[in-house]
Parts: sequence; C-alpha cells; structure tokens
Amino acid sequence: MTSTTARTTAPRITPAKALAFLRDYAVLILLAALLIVLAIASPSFFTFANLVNIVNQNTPLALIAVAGTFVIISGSFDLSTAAIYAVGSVAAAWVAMETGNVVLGLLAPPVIGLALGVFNGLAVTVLRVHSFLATLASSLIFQAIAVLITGGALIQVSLDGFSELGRGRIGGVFYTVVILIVFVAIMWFVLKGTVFGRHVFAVGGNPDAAQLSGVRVDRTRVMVFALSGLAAGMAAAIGVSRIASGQPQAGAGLEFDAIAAIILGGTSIYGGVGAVWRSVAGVFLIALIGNGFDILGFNPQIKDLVTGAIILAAVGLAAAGIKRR
Amino acid sequence: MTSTTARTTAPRITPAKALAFLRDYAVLILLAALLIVLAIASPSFFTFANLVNIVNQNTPLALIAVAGTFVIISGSFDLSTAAIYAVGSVAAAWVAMETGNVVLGLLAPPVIGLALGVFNGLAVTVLRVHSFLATLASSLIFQAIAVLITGGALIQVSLDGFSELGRGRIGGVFYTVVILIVFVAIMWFVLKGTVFGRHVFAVGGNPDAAQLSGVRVDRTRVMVFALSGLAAGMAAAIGVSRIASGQPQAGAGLEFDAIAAIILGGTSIYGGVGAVWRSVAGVFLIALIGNGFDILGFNPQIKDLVTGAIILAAVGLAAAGIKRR
Amino acid sequence: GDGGSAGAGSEDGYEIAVLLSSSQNGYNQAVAKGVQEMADELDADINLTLLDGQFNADTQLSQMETAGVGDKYDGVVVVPFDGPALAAAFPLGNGIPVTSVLNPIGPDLSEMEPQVEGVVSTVAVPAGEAAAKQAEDVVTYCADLDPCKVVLLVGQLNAPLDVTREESYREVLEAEDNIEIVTTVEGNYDPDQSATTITNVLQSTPDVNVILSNADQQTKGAQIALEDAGIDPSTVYLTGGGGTTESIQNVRDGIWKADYINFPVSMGAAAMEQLYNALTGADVESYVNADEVGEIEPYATKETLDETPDYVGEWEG
Amino acid sequence: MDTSTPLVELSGVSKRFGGTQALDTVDLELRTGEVHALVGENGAGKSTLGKIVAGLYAPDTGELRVDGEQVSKWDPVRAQRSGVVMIAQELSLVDDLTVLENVFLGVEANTLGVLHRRVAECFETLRALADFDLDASAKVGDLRIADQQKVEIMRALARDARVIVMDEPTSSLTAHETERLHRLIAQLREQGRSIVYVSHFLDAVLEVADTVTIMRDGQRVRTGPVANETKATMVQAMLGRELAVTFPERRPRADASTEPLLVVDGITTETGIEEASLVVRPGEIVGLLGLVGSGRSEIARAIAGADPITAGSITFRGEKCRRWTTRRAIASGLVMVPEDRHAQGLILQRSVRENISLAFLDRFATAGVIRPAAEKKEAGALAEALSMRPPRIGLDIGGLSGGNQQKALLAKWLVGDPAFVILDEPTRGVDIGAKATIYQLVADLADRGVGVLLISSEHEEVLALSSRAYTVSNGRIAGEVDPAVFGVSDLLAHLFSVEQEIGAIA
Ligand SMILES: Nc1ncnc2c1ncn2[C@@H]1O[C@H](COP(=O)(O)OP(=O)(O)OP(=O)(O)O)[C@@H](O)[C@H]1O
Ligand SMILES: Nc1ncnc2c1ncn2[C@@H]1O[C@H](COP(=O)(O)OP(=O)(O)OP(=O)(O)O)[C@@H](O)[C@H]1O
Ligand SMILES: [Mg+2]
Ligand SMILES: [Mg+2]
Repeated sequence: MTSTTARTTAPRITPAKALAFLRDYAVLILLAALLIVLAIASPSFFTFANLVNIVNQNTPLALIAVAGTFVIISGSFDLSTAAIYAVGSVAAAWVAMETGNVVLGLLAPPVIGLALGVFNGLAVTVLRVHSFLATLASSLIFQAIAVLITGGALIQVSLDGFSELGRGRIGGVFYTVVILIVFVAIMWFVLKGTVFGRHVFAVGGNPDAAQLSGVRVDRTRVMVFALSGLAAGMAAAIGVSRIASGQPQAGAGLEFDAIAAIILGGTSIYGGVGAVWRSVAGVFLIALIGNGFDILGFNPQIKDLVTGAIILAAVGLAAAGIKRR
Repeated sequence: MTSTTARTTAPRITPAKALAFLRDYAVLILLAALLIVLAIASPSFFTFANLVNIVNQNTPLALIAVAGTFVIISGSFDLSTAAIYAVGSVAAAWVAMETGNVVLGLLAPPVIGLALGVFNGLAVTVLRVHSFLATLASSLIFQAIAVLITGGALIQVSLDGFSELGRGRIGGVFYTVVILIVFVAIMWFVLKGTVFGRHVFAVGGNPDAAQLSGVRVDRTRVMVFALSGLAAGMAAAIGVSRIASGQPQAGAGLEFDAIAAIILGGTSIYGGVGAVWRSVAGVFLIALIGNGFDILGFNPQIKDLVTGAIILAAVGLAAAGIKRR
Repeated sequence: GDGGSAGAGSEDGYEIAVLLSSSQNGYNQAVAKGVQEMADELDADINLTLLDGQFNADTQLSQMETAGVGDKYDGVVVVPFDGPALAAAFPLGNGIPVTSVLNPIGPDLSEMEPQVEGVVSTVAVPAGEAAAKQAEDVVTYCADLDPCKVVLLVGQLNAPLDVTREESYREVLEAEDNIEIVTTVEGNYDPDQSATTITNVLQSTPDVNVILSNADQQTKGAQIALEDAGIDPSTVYLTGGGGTTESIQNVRDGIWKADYINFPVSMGAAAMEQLYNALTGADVESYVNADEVGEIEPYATKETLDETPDYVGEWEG
Repeated sequence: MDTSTPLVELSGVSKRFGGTQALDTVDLELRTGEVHALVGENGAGKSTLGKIVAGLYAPDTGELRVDGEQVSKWDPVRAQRSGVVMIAQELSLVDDLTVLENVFLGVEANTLGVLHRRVAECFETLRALADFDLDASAKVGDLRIADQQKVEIMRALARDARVIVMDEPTSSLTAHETERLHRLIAQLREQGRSIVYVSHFLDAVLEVADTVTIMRDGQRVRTGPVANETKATMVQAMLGRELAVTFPERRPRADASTEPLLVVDGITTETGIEEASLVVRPGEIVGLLGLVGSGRSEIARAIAGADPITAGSITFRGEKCRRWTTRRAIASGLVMVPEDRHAQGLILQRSVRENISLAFLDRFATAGVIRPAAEKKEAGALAEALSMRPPRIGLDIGGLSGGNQQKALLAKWLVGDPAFVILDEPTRGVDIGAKATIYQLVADLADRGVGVLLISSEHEEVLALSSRAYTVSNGRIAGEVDPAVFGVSDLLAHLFSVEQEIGAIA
C-alpha cells in the first residue's frame, strides 16, 4: 500500500501536467515554433520592418477576431462582419467625399458598424433564431446596401489626410499597431475583469442558468453583437483609409478568417470558454504562414496545404493533451 | 373555477396549434407563397420546363444539403464539401482524359468524395476537434490537392458521352432530377427508418447519452462525414459532366449555400433535430428567389437584399410560433 | 526608370517577385508562364518568386508591402486583384520598380499611365474600351434585326471593373433604337452559374438574339443553356472575352460569333521585358497596349481567325 | 455459472483527474445475484468507480476482469456487449428523442439496419416490469426530472444486463417510487443479475444491498456483508468520525400578526399553476408537499420570476411585484436554488468561484469592474463552510462530484445574503454529513429572519424542518398542514387523497 501511495506525491511536473500545458497552449507553442523556424530560414523575417508590417497588415482582421471572441464565447456566430466592413468602407468614402471632412468620413464606419451590430443582436434575440442564420441573412442585406450606395462602383477618396489613419506612423510604428495593442488590452480586461465579461461567459456556457441568475441574457447578446459590429467598423475605417477608396467587395472573406482564427486559438465553438489572447495568436499564426511563404518564395500552390496541415497539427497537439476518457 | 377550467377544453384548432404549425412549417409556407407570387408575376414561371430546370440546376447543391443534413443533425459541420467538389471535378476530368473512359471518370468523384469524407470523419474523431475547424483545415488541403492535380489550370474533357450524366434526359426529364429524387427518398428513409438514422439523432442530441447507451458515437460521426463526402462527390460528377471541364475553383461557396439551406429549412444547428425534406425545401426556397429574379429581369444587385429579407421572414415566421416564455 | 537602384540581388542577377491575384487560376498561370519565358529569354540571371494573392485584396497588398521592404527583391511583376487597393502600398519602401499586368494600379481603372510612384509600366487595355468594342460589334450584328434582344452576362455587379464594363455596354447599346437590352445577369466567371442564370432568362425570353458576355467561362455556360433549351447556339450572337483555346475553336467553328482575345502569356512577357528595361536602365514604355502584344487582332471573329489558321490561343480557362 | 468467479472484478484500480486522485488502488468484486452498495462522502470516488465498471472512464492503472478474463479495451459499447450498463448520476438522455427511442437507444430491434415498426409491445412489457407510468411517445426533454430518471432506469432494463450500475437512481424519486425501484432490484437479483447501488440513503442501502463497499478519499475502507453493518458503522467508516443526523429544532410558527414577507395571491401561469396562494413570514420555513409532478417547482419558478404569471399577484416585503423577473427578484433579495443543477444552476465550463459569484457579481464589482480579491475571499469562505471537496475554488465546476456541485449551487445563492430563499431539492445527491450541514444552514437562515420556502422529494426533510407546510396537487395549493403531526406514511396517504379530490373537481 505504501509503495502505491508514494505515487500520489509524485514530482511536480508530471507527464499529465505537460500534456495539459500542451492542450492549453498549443497555439502559442506552434506560433513560437513558426517564429523560430522563419527566423532561422530567412534573415529578412526577423526584422523590425517585417514584424511591424505583419502586425499592420493584420490589424483589421485582428480587431474583428478579438471582438468576435466575445461573440463565440457567448455561444453565437457573427457571419456579417465582412458585410459590415464593406458597408463601412463605402460609407466612409462616401461621407468623406460628400462632406469633404476626413474625420467625419473615418468616424462613419465605427458608428455604422455599431448600429448594424445592434441590428444583428436584435434580430438574434427578437426573432429567437440562431445567429448563424440571422447574421447570414443580415450580411446579405448589408452587402446589398454597400452595393446600392455605390451602384457597385468604387468611391475614390482624394482628400488629404484620409490615409493618415491606415498608413501614418508614430516613431516608426503604424498608428494601426498602436490601435490594435490598445484594443486588445482593453478587450482582454473587459473579458476577464468586468461583470460584462463574466456575463458573456455565463450566457455562452449555460443561457438558462444565466437567466435564472439574473443575467440579462438578451441584452448581453445584443452588446456582444454591437461590439463585433463596432470592431468590424473600426477595421473598415483602417482598411478604407489605407487604400483611400471604398468599394462593396472590400473585406470579402474576413468573417471566416476571423472565426477560423478564433477557433484555431482555442476558443470553444460551443461557447463558455475562450480568451482574447487566443484569437490574437490564431490571427498571427495564420499570418505568419502566409508571410513565411512569401518571404521564402515557396510554391504558393502548396500554401493552403501547409496551412491546413498546420491547423490540424495545432488541434492535434491540443488533442494529445486531452486524456482519453 | 369552472370558467378557467373551460379554457383547457377548448376546440381542437387553437391559436397555439396554429402557431406551432407556423413554426414547424415556416419554410414550406414561404416556399408556397413564393411559388404563388412567381406564378402570378410571370407566365414563364409555372411551366414544366422551368420547374424541371430549377430542379436540374440545383441538384448538386441539393445532394450536398441532403447529406449535410445528417452532418448537422449529428452536431457537426462539414465545411469541406466545396473542396471535395473541386477535387472531384478535376479528378473526374483527369481520369476521363487519361483513360479515355467516361464511366471511370464519372465514378471517380463519388469514390474520392467518400474517401475524403472518411478522412474528415477520422480527423474529427481522432483529433477530437470540433468539425468546424477540422473541415476548414481539410478543405484547405483538399483545395490544394485540386490545384496540384491541374497545376491551377483547367482540364478540358473532349469525350463523347461525358456530358450525358449532367445534361441527358429521359422522357423530358433530366437524369439529374431522377437521381435527386431517388437520393432524397433513400436518405429520407435512412434518417427516419434505420438504426443509423436514429443514432445520428442521438449523437447530435446528446453524445454522452448516446455513448452511455452503447451507440458507437465515433463510428456514426465517421459515417456521417463519409456520406457528406460521397454526396459532394456525386454533385461534382454531375457538375463536371455538365460543363465538361474540371477546374480547381469549381463549387466555390457550395459548402455555405448548403449549410444555409439546411438551417433555413429548420434543421437545428445545435444538432439532434431536423429532416431531409427541410433541407430540400431550404434549397428550393433560395433557388426560387434566384430563378424569379432572372425570369422577371430584376436588378441582380438587390437579389441579396431580397434573399436576406426572405430568410429573416422565414425565421421570423418560425419564431412567431415559439411561445414566449 | 532609375534602373537597378536596389541591386541587392546577386551581382549580375535579379530577384523578381511575381504577384498573382491567384495561383489557382488559368489566366494568372498564363501570365506567370509569359514572365518565365521572357525571363529565360533575356540574357540575364533572373530568379522568379511566385506569390499567391488568393483573390484577396488585403493579401496582395500585404505581399506588395512585404516585397517593398528589405532587399530581397529587385523588382515586381503584379497582376493586381484590386488595383485601387494595391495603390496603398506605394511608394514602396525600397523603391524597386513594378510592372502591372491586366489592370492598372491606382484609383482610376481606365487610366493606363502610371498613377503611383514606383509603377514603371502597365500592360493592359482599359476595361471600358474593350467592352465598348464588344458592344459595337453587337450593334453591327443587330443592324438588320428589330428588335434585337440582348442579354448582358457580366461577372459580378459589385466589382468596380465589371460595373465599368456593364456601363460601357449600355452606353453603346442604348444608343440604338432597335436594340432591346432584356436584362443584365451575373455570371460570376463560372460556367455552371452562367448556365443556370441564362437557362432562367430563356424561360421568359426564348427568342434572345445576343448574349454579350465579358468572359469566356460565362459564354461557355450560356452555350450550354442554349443547347439544353433546344436552341442552336450558332443562331444566337454569342461572344466572350479571354481568348482561351476552347473559345478560339468555338469562334472558328462558328458556334460563337466573336471573342475578345487576351494574350496573358504575351502580356506577362511584355511586363517582364519592361521591368528588365527598368532594371537595366533601358527605355521603358509606361503603357503597353495589351491588344497589341499578341500575334493577331484581339477582336476575333471567324473571318479574322481564318487569316491565322495556326493560332490556338494562349491559355485554358 | 460458477458463482465463485465474480462477474466483474477490479483490482488495484486508480484514476486521477488533474490534481485530484479520484481513485487510489481500489478493488471491487461483483458477483451473480448480488446487490452491491457503494457508499461514501461526496467526492469519495463512487461515481468514478461506477464509470470505470461501465467503461465510461479508462483507469490509469489497475486491472479489470470480466467473467474472470482480463479485458484490455473497455468502453461503453464493449461493456454493454458483455452485459454491463450504467444509470448515470447526472441524467444523460437525448432530450429530442421520445421515451421509447431513448429506452431502446443502441439496442434497436432491426433487420439489416432497418428499424422494426412494432416495438410498442416490447416497451409495454418493460414498463410493466418496472411498474412505471410513462408515455412511450413523449419527448424526453418535456418530462420532469423524476420521469427522466425512470427513463434512465428503463433504458438499463432494456439492455437485459447482467450488471447494472445505478448511481443514485432515487435522487429525484419520491418514497413511493423508490419503493417500487427497490422491489424491482430484488426481482433482478432473483434473476441472478448483479446490481451496483450507489446511494447516500443509508437506510435504503441497509434495506436492499447484500454487500457494501465503503469508500473514503478515493480509497476503499472495507467491503463486507450489509448484515454486519449498521447506519452508525457505515457513517463512522465513511467520515472517519461519528455523526448522527438530527434535524435542528423546529422553528415555531410565526405569529399570524407578523407582517408577511411574501404573499402569493391566486397566481396562475402557463406552466400549469392555477390560483395558487401562500404566505411566508420572516424567519419561517414553509414547506411545499406534493407528489412528483404536482407543480411544486412551477410554483417556485413563478415566485422567483422565472415564469411569467398570467393572473394573481405576488407581494414581496410589502410591495407588489410588477414585471417580475428573476433579475428583479434577485435584486430585491428573493432567490431560488433550482432543482436541476446542470440544466438550470451551473455553468459547467467555469470555475467554482465564477459560479458562486455569478448571481451577485455586483457585490464584488466597482463600476462594472470585478474586484478579484473580494470575490475569492467570499467564495472561498462559503466553500469552506459547506466543506466542499476539493476546496479549490479555481477548479472547473464540471469536474466536481455531484454532491459537491450541489453544495456550490447552494453557495451561489447564499452569497447574496438573501431575504427570502426558495430551496427546490436542496439536498439532492449530497452526503449524510453535508445534509446535516445544510439543515443547520437552513435553520440559521431562518434564525436570521430569512424566509424559506422548502421543496424536497424527501418528505421527511420537509416535515422535520418546516414550521408550516402547504400541500400541492395539480398545480393548486390544496391546503395547509401542520408538519409536526405527520409521519411520512401518513403524509403520503394524505397527499393521495388530496390528489383524488382535486382530480374530481377538475
Ligand atoms: N471529469 C472529472 N474531472 C475532474 N475531476 C473529476 C472528474 N470526475 C470526478 N472528479 C473528481 O474525482 C473525485 C471523485 O468524484 P466522484 O464523482 O467519483 O465522487 P462521488 O463519490 O460520486 O461523489 P458524490 O457523492 O458527490 O456523487 C472528486 O474529487 C471529483 O472532483
Ligand atoms: N417542460 C414541461 N412542459 C410542459 N409541462 C410540464 C413541463 N414540465 C412540467 N410540466 C408539468 O407541470 C406540472 C408540474 O411539474 P413538476 O414535475 O415540475 O412538479 P414538481 O411538483 O416540482 O415535481 P418534482 O417533484 O419533480 O419537482 C406537471 O403537471 C407537469 O406535467
Ligand atoms: Mg457521484
Ligand atoms: Mg420539482
């Protein structure tokens, strides 16, 4: 008996603990591995300019993914972020050109995004329909609005300073990078440290229990969609400012890229579990694969293959940490 | 006291019952409404030729949606159907051209689809990862395979009879229509009348309970993905036969169209509830909108808007039937 | 151009990035092939790196920005997916020269002269002009028909380039009293989708005279729809754009009436050539008319093709 | 079969979950025609052991022999093939399937995979055997918990198993139904089957079991014939100390002139409550007595604001409750501990701490920002007071044993210092020691002037704790009774007569 009891007081780092670590931090481990491989493979990779570029390029996607984390944790989906991005892009360009006011133009997307996000939230809560279908429908509507605003054409913005937001720098670093860092920090705190964040987890984990605990489930849902819309609008403002023109296909595919990054990071599609840092890691894991291919000049036709394999590796790594039954 | 009791013995068709009917058959009601509107709006609509055309055009999507119903009911997602379709298309063209054998070429997609579906199923069950991410990853891999088979270009099929499957008719009706009807009938029966179908519901409704009851949950999942892959392959065979050329972008977007149709039909995204006829109704509801636009010559730019609005109407109608708690 | 200002590649060789809007697309593959052929032909040590824009404006913008920093590349050949969006990458940090194929880079889709600093040459043809040419031939065909029913089959009506094309079509066709534009439908550059939508249109307009499409894949779908509806496709004016081997054959066979030929291989070669000129300090043509790079007249009909019986087209799509 | 070979034999089985050693080298033998009870405190490892027998968990170390042969791969499917099935502690049914479909799930009668149409007779035979009143075509999700538990039992019976692990099968059943189940168990034993019976009701264990294995902290204390045990010896072995469960002294009835805390006046709801009226005064423990399905939980839900009322009124602390929702109820100090801890109570993916603080987060927050230290302190204190095991409030609550989850559920609602508490089945699945703690806690609440509305399928609890009680039948309050004068059997007779009366009116 004594010999077996000794096992219970085993050393601190057990294989079980190592596996649990693997499971929890699979995406970070892969991210680190990729960073190291790329740094060794190419001297152009680990330069300040390249790293800042990677972050800058992925700021719109990261913004959407960070806010989308709240949506997924709360047990919903937002498939309309790309459409909101499109509406935001054309609206920004249109407002800027109509008013000649750059600031007004760039403020339009976040404001519109917020409004459309609230619309989504109300559609989901009032119609009591799953957000997958509701936001799919609303994205069709938003997309059509974007087309109708422009007639499908492109609105060129020829105003000084319009590109400052997306392309300006402060001390060598893009504004966008600063915006992203601040946004991530705030959202991280909101999710982990506030009553609202707690409610998001509760609503996603068990909506009935949350309701019985006095959580305003519907209101929390609306707020989550509003946040997602706001982020999509911010992303649009940055994107439209960068290219100084608004067009209705802008942002196509962003919604799925964001969801993929969120889930790749390890946030549960079932709701109730997740973290902001995970989504950021997910975004940059995919971004690094793309950047690495470009820098190393590999055959782009196998990029998808490699990306798919790395995603499966990430989840396989995480799964290895889950003890069988 | 008696007055209140009288309420409970009300006539058979109560408002509650009407609402429940609304909820259960919302998609059929809308489908009927749309049929009537279109029949009134255009004499070209309600013709045998047009109706057969609509079915023919949507056979590939309907096949995928019908099999996808099993996937969704079992609580999973298959995002790789479009990629399987692409692989199937190029494989069919490649095999046909290499062997000069039309039948062999057209048999390739279902066989390959089945194999890729099994791969998906194993990825989901072995890696214990949510199918959303697993099939997203596998679809990247499959898509890359399709590109590598063709080098990104297109494989033209110049063999007699290759188009027979997709374009041939028997007594005025396309073969594809017959195939679809047979497939729907079989799948309907499999879902409702077989042990496998029962297990699909159980696995989606409560996998733990299913496991506890001795249902082979993982095997059921693998079979469901295999079925979905098979259907995507069949769809590819029809599609590639129709246009007599295989290309790696073939089928883009099919996966989401299928999921949208399934959910629009009323199958629950949470799993455990659904029906084959619902997905068929969902496919044709969306198809009718497109057909109507083309026949009436409406501005295609507002098609998305109308589609989105009709989807919201469908879910709103269904929601009206759900008693407010 | 200012020549090999970068020059960080090997002493006498050049590292060139080829930014495709998608590597999974026949047209882009053909451009890449032309670039490669020219690179091999030129008397220099040229190494090409293909990058895949995945039909995504942001991805390609990232790639252009990445190429624009550091000293990995000496020059870029790009097939812009979204020319206006791509302009944001300019001027590039390292100032290397860029040549653009198919679309211009910059806000104005019809301006072929370089619009941003760093683009040294554009090998293209304005979308609107090409479309107008197609439409003019339709007018000629319709001269004896009244009414002449025309269906416009364009790519995507939320894409600025396609919107421009549709506007050009309408501008030309609406000026003619005998021409009746039945409807505009989207073909999405996909034969299957085009077959579906044309099949539907044929239900209400079985007596269509012209199907005017901007892309061969769509025309192919329209042909399938006509055949399935029991209409001989050669009795309808069918035209497309692209100049694929299949469509050239269709025009030769009289099934299609015309095709606007693109020369992606030749265009890629021209872009490489101009880039090389820029790198070596030779004279650079800031605009190469893509209609003039091929061996034959771009607007092909059975008659024009009969003059060059050996021509088969430059790509499959 | 040779009775000397055990049907199932576990030797040296260990199982660890993260930081907790759930089982530590445990041996177990199950023999033909034996009812083998497992008893132990909450978290002792009973469910884990049962799940290993049924193939739901794979042991980390140790051996499993079936019919004397060692099995290497063991999962629910293989277990069922070998005739080993389990009724899980937490209900595990497919809500969207019917009773019949659930009962035969996994063992569907079929020909080449095609389902047989006529299976109603099989069901009927089974139903008659169990003597349960269940509608074969009802959707399981629409059933109340007690009926769902019956479905679980029938599902096990449908497998014609040789070994049935029953993990607290009676936690939702009333005395009457428990009795039926015990008769059924006796019948199964007669047929030579082996039953593992996990329960916190030691009297029941003494009544039905032949052998008992007593567990503590994941280890087996001893196995022996029940005949050698008494309640006291078992408690001693489980807890390592003596404990006689006594109910705290009954609270006196409040003075009728005291201002009532809660007045429920003729409420009717869509969930089936008709013109229910009741009054609770400060410091009173008021019981609701009724048979399963009488509507006690629905009355509780209506009072707590979880279901809207269509007629009548609720007055709390002298104020009419308008647009009454759970949120308003909680804000004004009226809380409900719901009966179904998984469906209605807990967020299983989250930590114990987050679950405990959820309903009263504002108490630990300033301007919407949570003060983690305050939260930890308070949650920790409550976990301590309810002797939760393990006492680490950072663990995911889903990993706790059933009884410990129940304690956390109580803690969740006590954290807010409520003025009125509705307790719906507050002791479901908790061990004997914890029950005593909870009884004391309820009494203490009342002593502080808190009003308590108590619902329990263990009528004994209600009778012993409440100062007053109402009988409930068919969604109506049938009358008021004095719990002091009733024994459990008298009460049942009374309730049945009430049921018939009301049935006659309606
Ligand atoms: N899935 C799990 N994850 C983590 N810990 C677990 C899990 N299942 C059980 N445990 C832990 O193992 C120990 C034993 O749990 P078990 O459920 O077997 O107890 P029990 O004896 O059935 O208790 P109860 O009487 O409360 O049901 C507990 O400390 C519990 O926290
Ligand atoms: N989901 C439901 N849908 C419809 N009716 C229900 C539902 N749940 C319960 N009922 C009905 O409400 C009444 C009361 O049910 P419930 O079982 O909750 O009462 P209870 O007295 O609290 O019983 P328990 O002892 O199980 O807690 C019953 O008549 C039952 O049929
Ligand atoms: Mg237990
Ligand atoms: Mg109850």
